[in-house]
Amino acid sequence: MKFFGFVVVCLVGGLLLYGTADFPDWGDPDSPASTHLSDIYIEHAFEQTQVPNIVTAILADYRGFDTMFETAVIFCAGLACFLLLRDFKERKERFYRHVPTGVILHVKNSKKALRVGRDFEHIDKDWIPSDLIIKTVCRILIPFIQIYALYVVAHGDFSPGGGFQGGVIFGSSLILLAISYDLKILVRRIKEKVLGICAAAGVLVYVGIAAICMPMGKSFLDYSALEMFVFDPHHVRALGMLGVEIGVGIAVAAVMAIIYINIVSEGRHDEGL
Amino acid sequence: MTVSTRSPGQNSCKQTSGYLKSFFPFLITFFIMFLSWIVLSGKFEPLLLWLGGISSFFVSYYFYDLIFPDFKLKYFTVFFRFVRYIPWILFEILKANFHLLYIAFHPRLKEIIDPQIVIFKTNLKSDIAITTLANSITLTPGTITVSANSDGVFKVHALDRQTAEALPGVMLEKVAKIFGEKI
Amino acid sequence: MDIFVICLLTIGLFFFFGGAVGIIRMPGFYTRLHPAGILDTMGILVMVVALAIYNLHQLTFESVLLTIKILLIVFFVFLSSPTATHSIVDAGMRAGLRYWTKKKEKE
Amino acid sequence: MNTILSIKPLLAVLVSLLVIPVLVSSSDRPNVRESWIFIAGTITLLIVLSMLPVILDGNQLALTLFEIAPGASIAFRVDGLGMLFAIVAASLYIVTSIYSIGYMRGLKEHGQTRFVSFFALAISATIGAAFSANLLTLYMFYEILSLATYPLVTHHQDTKSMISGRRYLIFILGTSIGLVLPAMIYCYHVTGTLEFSTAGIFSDQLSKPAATVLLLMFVFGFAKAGIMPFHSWLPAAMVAPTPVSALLHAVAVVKVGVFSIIRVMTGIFGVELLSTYNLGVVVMCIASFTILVGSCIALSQDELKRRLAYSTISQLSYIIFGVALLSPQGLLGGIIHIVMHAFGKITLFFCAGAIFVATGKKYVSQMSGLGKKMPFTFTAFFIGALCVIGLPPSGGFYSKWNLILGTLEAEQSIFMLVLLVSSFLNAFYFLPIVYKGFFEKSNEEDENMPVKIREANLCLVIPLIISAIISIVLFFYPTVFVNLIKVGLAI
Amino acid sequence: MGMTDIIPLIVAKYNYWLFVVLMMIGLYAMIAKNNLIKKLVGMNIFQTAIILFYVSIGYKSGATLPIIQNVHEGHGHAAIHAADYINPLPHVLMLTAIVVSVATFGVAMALAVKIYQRYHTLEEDELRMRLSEK
Amino acid sequence: MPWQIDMIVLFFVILCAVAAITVKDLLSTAILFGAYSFMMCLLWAVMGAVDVAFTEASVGAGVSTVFFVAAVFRTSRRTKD
Amino acid sequence: MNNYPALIVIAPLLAALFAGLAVWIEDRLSYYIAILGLAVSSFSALKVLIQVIESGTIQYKMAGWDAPVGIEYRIDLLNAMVLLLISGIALFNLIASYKNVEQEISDRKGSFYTIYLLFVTGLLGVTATGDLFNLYVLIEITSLTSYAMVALSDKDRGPLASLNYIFIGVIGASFYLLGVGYLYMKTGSLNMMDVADIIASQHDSSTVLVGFILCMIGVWIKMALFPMHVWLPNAYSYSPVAFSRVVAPLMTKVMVYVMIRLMITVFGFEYIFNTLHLSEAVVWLATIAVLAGGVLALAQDNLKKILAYIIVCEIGYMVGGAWLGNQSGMTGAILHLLNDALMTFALFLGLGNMVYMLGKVKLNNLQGLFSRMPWTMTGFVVAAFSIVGVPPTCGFFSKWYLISGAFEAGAYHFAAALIISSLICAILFFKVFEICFFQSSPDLQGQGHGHKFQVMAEAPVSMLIVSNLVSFSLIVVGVFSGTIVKTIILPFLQGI
Amino acid sequence: MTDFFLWIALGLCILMFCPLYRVMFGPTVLDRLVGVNAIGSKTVVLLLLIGFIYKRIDMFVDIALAYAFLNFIAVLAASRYFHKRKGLYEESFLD
Repeated sequence: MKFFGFVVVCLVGGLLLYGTADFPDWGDPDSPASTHLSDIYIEHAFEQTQVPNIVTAILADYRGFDTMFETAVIFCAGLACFLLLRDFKERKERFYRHVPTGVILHVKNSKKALRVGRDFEHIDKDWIPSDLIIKTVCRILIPFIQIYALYVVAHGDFSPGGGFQGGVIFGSSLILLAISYDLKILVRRIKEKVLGICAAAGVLVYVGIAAICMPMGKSFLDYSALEMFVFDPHHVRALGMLGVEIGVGIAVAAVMAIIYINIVSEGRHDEGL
Repeated sequence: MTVSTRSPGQNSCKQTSGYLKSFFPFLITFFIMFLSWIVLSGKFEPLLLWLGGISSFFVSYYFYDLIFPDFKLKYFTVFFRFVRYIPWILFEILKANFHLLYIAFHPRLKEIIDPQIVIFKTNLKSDIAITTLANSITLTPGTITVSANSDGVFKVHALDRQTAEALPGVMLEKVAKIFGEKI
Repeated sequence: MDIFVICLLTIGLFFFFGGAVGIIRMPGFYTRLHPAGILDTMGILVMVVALAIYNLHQLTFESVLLTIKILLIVFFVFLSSPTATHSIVDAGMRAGLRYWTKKKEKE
Repeated sequence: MNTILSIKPLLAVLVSLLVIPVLVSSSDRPNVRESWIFIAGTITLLIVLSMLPVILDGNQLALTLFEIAPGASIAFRVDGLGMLFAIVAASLYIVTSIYSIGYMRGLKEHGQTRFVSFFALAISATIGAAFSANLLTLYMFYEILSLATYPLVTHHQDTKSMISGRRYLIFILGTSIGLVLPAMIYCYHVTGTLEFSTAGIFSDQLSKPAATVLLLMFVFGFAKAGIMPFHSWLPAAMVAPTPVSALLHAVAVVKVGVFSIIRVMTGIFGVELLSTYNLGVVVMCIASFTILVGSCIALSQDELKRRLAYSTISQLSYIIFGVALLSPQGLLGGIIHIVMHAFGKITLFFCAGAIFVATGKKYVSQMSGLGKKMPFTFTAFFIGALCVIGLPPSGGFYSKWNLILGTLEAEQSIFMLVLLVSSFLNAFYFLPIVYKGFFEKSNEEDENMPVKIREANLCLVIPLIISAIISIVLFFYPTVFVNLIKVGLAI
Repeated sequence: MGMTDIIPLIVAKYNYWLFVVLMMIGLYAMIAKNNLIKKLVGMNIFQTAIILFYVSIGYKSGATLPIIQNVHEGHGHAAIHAADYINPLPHVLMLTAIVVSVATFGVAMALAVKIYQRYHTLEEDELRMRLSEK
Repeated sequence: MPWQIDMIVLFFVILCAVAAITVKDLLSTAILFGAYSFMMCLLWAVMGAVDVAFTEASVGAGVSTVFFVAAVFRTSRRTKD
Repeated sequence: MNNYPALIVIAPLLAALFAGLAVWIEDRLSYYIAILGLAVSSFSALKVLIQVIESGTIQYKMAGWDAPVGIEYRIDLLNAMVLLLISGIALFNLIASYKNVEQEISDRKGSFYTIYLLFVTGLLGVTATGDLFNLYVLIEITSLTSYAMVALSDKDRGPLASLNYIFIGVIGASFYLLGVGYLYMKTGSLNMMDVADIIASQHDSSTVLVGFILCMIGVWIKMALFPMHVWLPNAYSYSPVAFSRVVAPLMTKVMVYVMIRLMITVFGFEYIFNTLHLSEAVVWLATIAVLAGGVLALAQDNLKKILAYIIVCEIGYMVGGAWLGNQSGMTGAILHLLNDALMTFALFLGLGNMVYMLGKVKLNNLQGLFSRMPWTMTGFVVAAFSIVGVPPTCGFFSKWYLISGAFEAGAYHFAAALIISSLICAILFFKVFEICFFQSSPDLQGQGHGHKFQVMAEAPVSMLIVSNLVSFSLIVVGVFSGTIVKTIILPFLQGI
Repeated sequence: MTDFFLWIALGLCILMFCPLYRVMFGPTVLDRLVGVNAIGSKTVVLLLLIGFIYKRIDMFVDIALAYAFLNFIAVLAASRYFHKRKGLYEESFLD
């Protein structure tokens, strides 16, 4: 296999290198790629969409159709992880910890669960007390990360970033919660159902905004059809993009959490990193 | 060994009962968040401000108990004392940094270092105080907190004897003072 | 002003340099963490502050806000970096990694 | 010659196709089911016969159903040849269905509904092949027929029939896909059409080697005709129930093969082209070889049905032989042999089946003395044998006579020898059976014959009598068929 | 040819050459490595190499980020020159590609976990052995 | 833009890639993979693709590595090659 | 404004999202949502096909931007036909697979339907789009969903097959993306028509050549052309049957469509056949693919695997036909695309019924199937004959065009391969039929004469209706293939 | 000034080699982690410097900020691994 791999690599590499012979220079301002479509975008994007970040303008408007499917891909990934790993079976083995004394009970093959309350807590198999310092720091950091994530989502028009990046950061803030405390905390705080609904609803926001344009008499995704819904018709496209980005953000954040939770707990949603 | 058993989830359960008790942390979190938003955003368009408001509300509504699991008015004073603590610690860090630089560039590096682990106990009780102290220790070059628990027991890895002997030192006093705890 | 910035940046670079050298030279994992965790943090502090100051060239409200934003990085790094360092050390301890001592070296 | 648009050919094909669902739905009421078969057969025959006058007047009926590509469509056209073949198939279908009722019930076979359904499908395909207007349609029905007969051949669902079925498929499907299909597409590629026409479709696009190869591909490709290297499915397929053997190996399957070859030779290549390139001789050599070798092998077979099968192989080659003569007389003789051999051979098969049902005997050597107990059967057998050998007063004589004339006409007198020798061989392998049946004494009669042997039941006997009678009648009145051939080939 | 001549020549193309190298590393890992997770890493490297390629296409020397400056000072879009800004289109495409690759990565990881659950190994040869045992 | 930085970073990227696929421990691979992503992010930034850099930073440095570690946590670190 | 072209793709997508919501609210709803979405999609596809036949190519501008700037849907005759095919098959399969899903994945039906719809969305989008990059994104959607689906069946080694599928699928998609990048490098555009215009003047560029080769390799990997087929058999045979029934007929076919689209619209025949001279090599490759697919199929003992290898074989048909470089060959390839989708669908429908009743479909599980499940087998037999190429079924007619195209191009080896593969298929299927026909099922053998007393155990009516309907459609499509060629394929080919 | 930033950036780039060496050659996983952490901190500064070189610092701050967060998360996750799984030298990974 190694030799075969080497041969394939050499062949493909040779082919690719052969193709580079005819490339324009790196960074050549006059290369076809930098002049044909790119000029149209750069010169007209702001005028047409009122969005200074051309990348966002293209992403959410000119090629918004791509981005819609990109969001669908993300949704699909979340769903796939859920579908593949989610395991609804209860574990037979359970571990409980008596909080005041710190004694750990190992219950094998129990039908009835111990009542989890003030005295007992349900813990993982390889449980360790969560680290005080990490916990405290993360506790403080998480809201900041989240507000930052939301900021990123909302400012997709002006700065790099946008729905996807913001969503990922928001998702990682949730992951951070799970890492610094315990997976159970995350699952308890944000129910699986909520995550699932958010993932679908986020994409639905996108597709919905895009689809509403059709009964309004314009083509799919043509935000200018939404004029009657917004108070600032001049910025209608920018606002449309904002709405879309929010949808993306919701979906991505939820999906990231779903994927993490499912991978780290093998789909049981009980114990994790 | 017992460890902190509080978890934010449980706290939120308890605290929703007391309306005021949850309202204040919420409000303050909201303001902090909104302030952060403004700093981050740097734009004062009404739409963005509205969005900021909504975002801050969202974050603070769902996660207010993360920053302030148990809200006390004392925190205001703590905050100001903490601000005064910062320059001092920065200076300390700077000072020690040069020490570390010296070690790093020393040609016979292995001879001058003598890593060891120091364990000491403090009477700090609150999480935040312990964390502050632990992080301050870590930030001060030459020493890294290996672990700290809610009983105030610190385990510190020191790079050489000199730094090891200086522990916990003045820093503990300062931190204890900030959070109004006994040493 | 520029000179101040240049000085700070150079100092910061020097800190980073120290950290880098330390990372290479230090024996044993725990000792390595010291320069890596702390000198780098210091380097960030100095350099980011320098850049923040540089950003105040045109003293408008926006650039002040931006400077605060840059300083926010320092804030977060100061919060997270020691925690990360601590977490790594803790991991090493729990994983049972023996720490380097002079005695061990002699044996 | 007028071409009349008519839906009748389609109806003729569809009748027995459409009756299948009815058969399936009435599977638990055998009597209803069988009456439906009978009705369908009759309707088919009536439709076919209703077209006869029109055809005899020199007209053609045509119907184009679907055009697949320009020049290649699924279309029906009824001309003399097709009519001839359709009449044979449709009339024998009725006879056979009566026979099969008796046979299947007599042996209490399983899966009778399946059997009759596929039987109907096979007939439908046969008539479709007869009425095809072009090679594509012909090929289509040819393939359907192959597949429809597979479950009939393997009706017993045991290992033996599985092996035979396998052989059947390999030969039939293998040759049709492997040889006919490319040859056909090549024809289409060269000429852009596949319509049969008496002048052939090639004008001068084909060189002699190409034409030879193509012709051989067709001749061997239609392996149902049993040309020698691809004949061995036929004896193997004798594991089928006798009605199947009868219909398939006397009428439908093998004759479709032969019919296809005739169509290709007369309609695709055209007599002109073949004689220009002198290709008839090639085919004739192959056919002669098959005739002689087939007859010789038949001599050595002890199992009656196998002997009949080898006889069929050699007899089929008569037809091809006749066509390959490329002379009017030869063509006439060859094609009319389709009819004559059909009736003669089906009689023989019916007899074999009747003997098997009545006595359980399959081998020639066991048949001593049966003639006295089953006089009707053996008389019919005798008539059938005469017909196949080609002796008067049976229809076979007419065709052989014409064939011999054809050889003379085509100035291929050497091949006349082949015909004569083979006729002697035919006589050698058939007449001893008759002799045995009537004149030899059964040697095991006394000991272990718990059941008294007598004539088989009426359902079996009547059809064989009918077919025997027809084969005699044909000797006296072959005019209809002769006219059809003349109309069809314009000779 | 002096050194001064070679450098621009290298600068003109090295990005494209190195992307090929990177890509081939990824491809090699995907084909030749035995461990499934290693293969996944190879896959990711492979995908990133393509992103590198696209971003390299988009780069335009002497231009700035594709985010239009000074927007709030009136509608100065008459002053927008195409040559001033980097080609934004490849960036857009690559955003999508990154998203796709992370989605694939997530699913692949989930699969790896699932495979490990069942076979308790991630080595391809061992997996093959397990499969042939059954 | 300075091609020197670009080149150095690209060189690092390739080093990381090679190391990531040769190292004999999956957790190390995960970490190297994270480093690889860092470098990539830097590379995008150097080439002016800020949006891509942002995405790579959030995905590559953040969630991707975390997923990786999570997967290694649930499987094993063992690898033969 | 005529929104049908968008609706074809959007309806399943919206339905998928609503189904995704329904997972958490009421699981059963998702099935009906899925049916509704696909019905709307099929209806729109039909409408669009009629429109296209009447008034020519439809362009639909997404977001209202003109073509090279924005993404456009360009629906011509070929697209429209394939769109209808996809949505129709997806709809019918959904109807047929209610019970299968109930049986195989009962605890996560809603998610299954969601992913299923996303998969169909991806396929439809791939077919409808006129943008090279959009195509990539949509390919990735289909791939990602199929990765998930393949891994779904717990019984078999689905996850492993899926992971291998991921590796190869990603390589394929990445090659395609890279090829698009090479093209973008030289053209600066992503719209197919626009790229085609610009390429026309750059035929001698090595970059365009490499771009072309990369695109083709990518698409070939995705469609499992012979040496790159290794993922397909496992992936298709280990996936849950409700999914393999839709992925087997559609996925590879859509990739063939993509290849034809790239060849015709983007690069143009002029470039491919007159400038490059690659066609001979590719036809040889296709020949090998056809033969290898058949031979490998012979070696299998699982019906699902056999069918999977037959798909590999059929891929060779289409690739070869498209690369023959003449009209008949291309017509044959396009017609075979349609026919093969239907045939494979019919086969897999039969397979689905068997799986539903028998559980396993190893060859020796199939004993006595003709008497046990006569209706299922009827459909299956018709489909099998179509694969073999028995005349009134559609498989014959596309083969007809392919072979005559091969003759026209002088590629006799390809014609020979087609014929040999037909024979192999015949052997293959009769091997199956013999088992179903001659051997009686073991659980009933004890009762004496085996077959005589076998009880009918037929699949549910909904599945039977669909499977027999589709099988019947094989014959209908077959006899009307002339009409299809005349109204759709030839005008399409002449239009370029 | 831009030139100066460029040189500083180059210097940082070159310095990055040291932690990279750690990341690549181990010896333990945690050493690599340390290296990654160090690379992360350098990258943050580098991003800011690039921002100044492009004169578009407002765009790069966001990235740097995100970077600081996410690096932290990744390092935390990796080190959490050892909190739960014992054995630094699990199998034959010493290279």
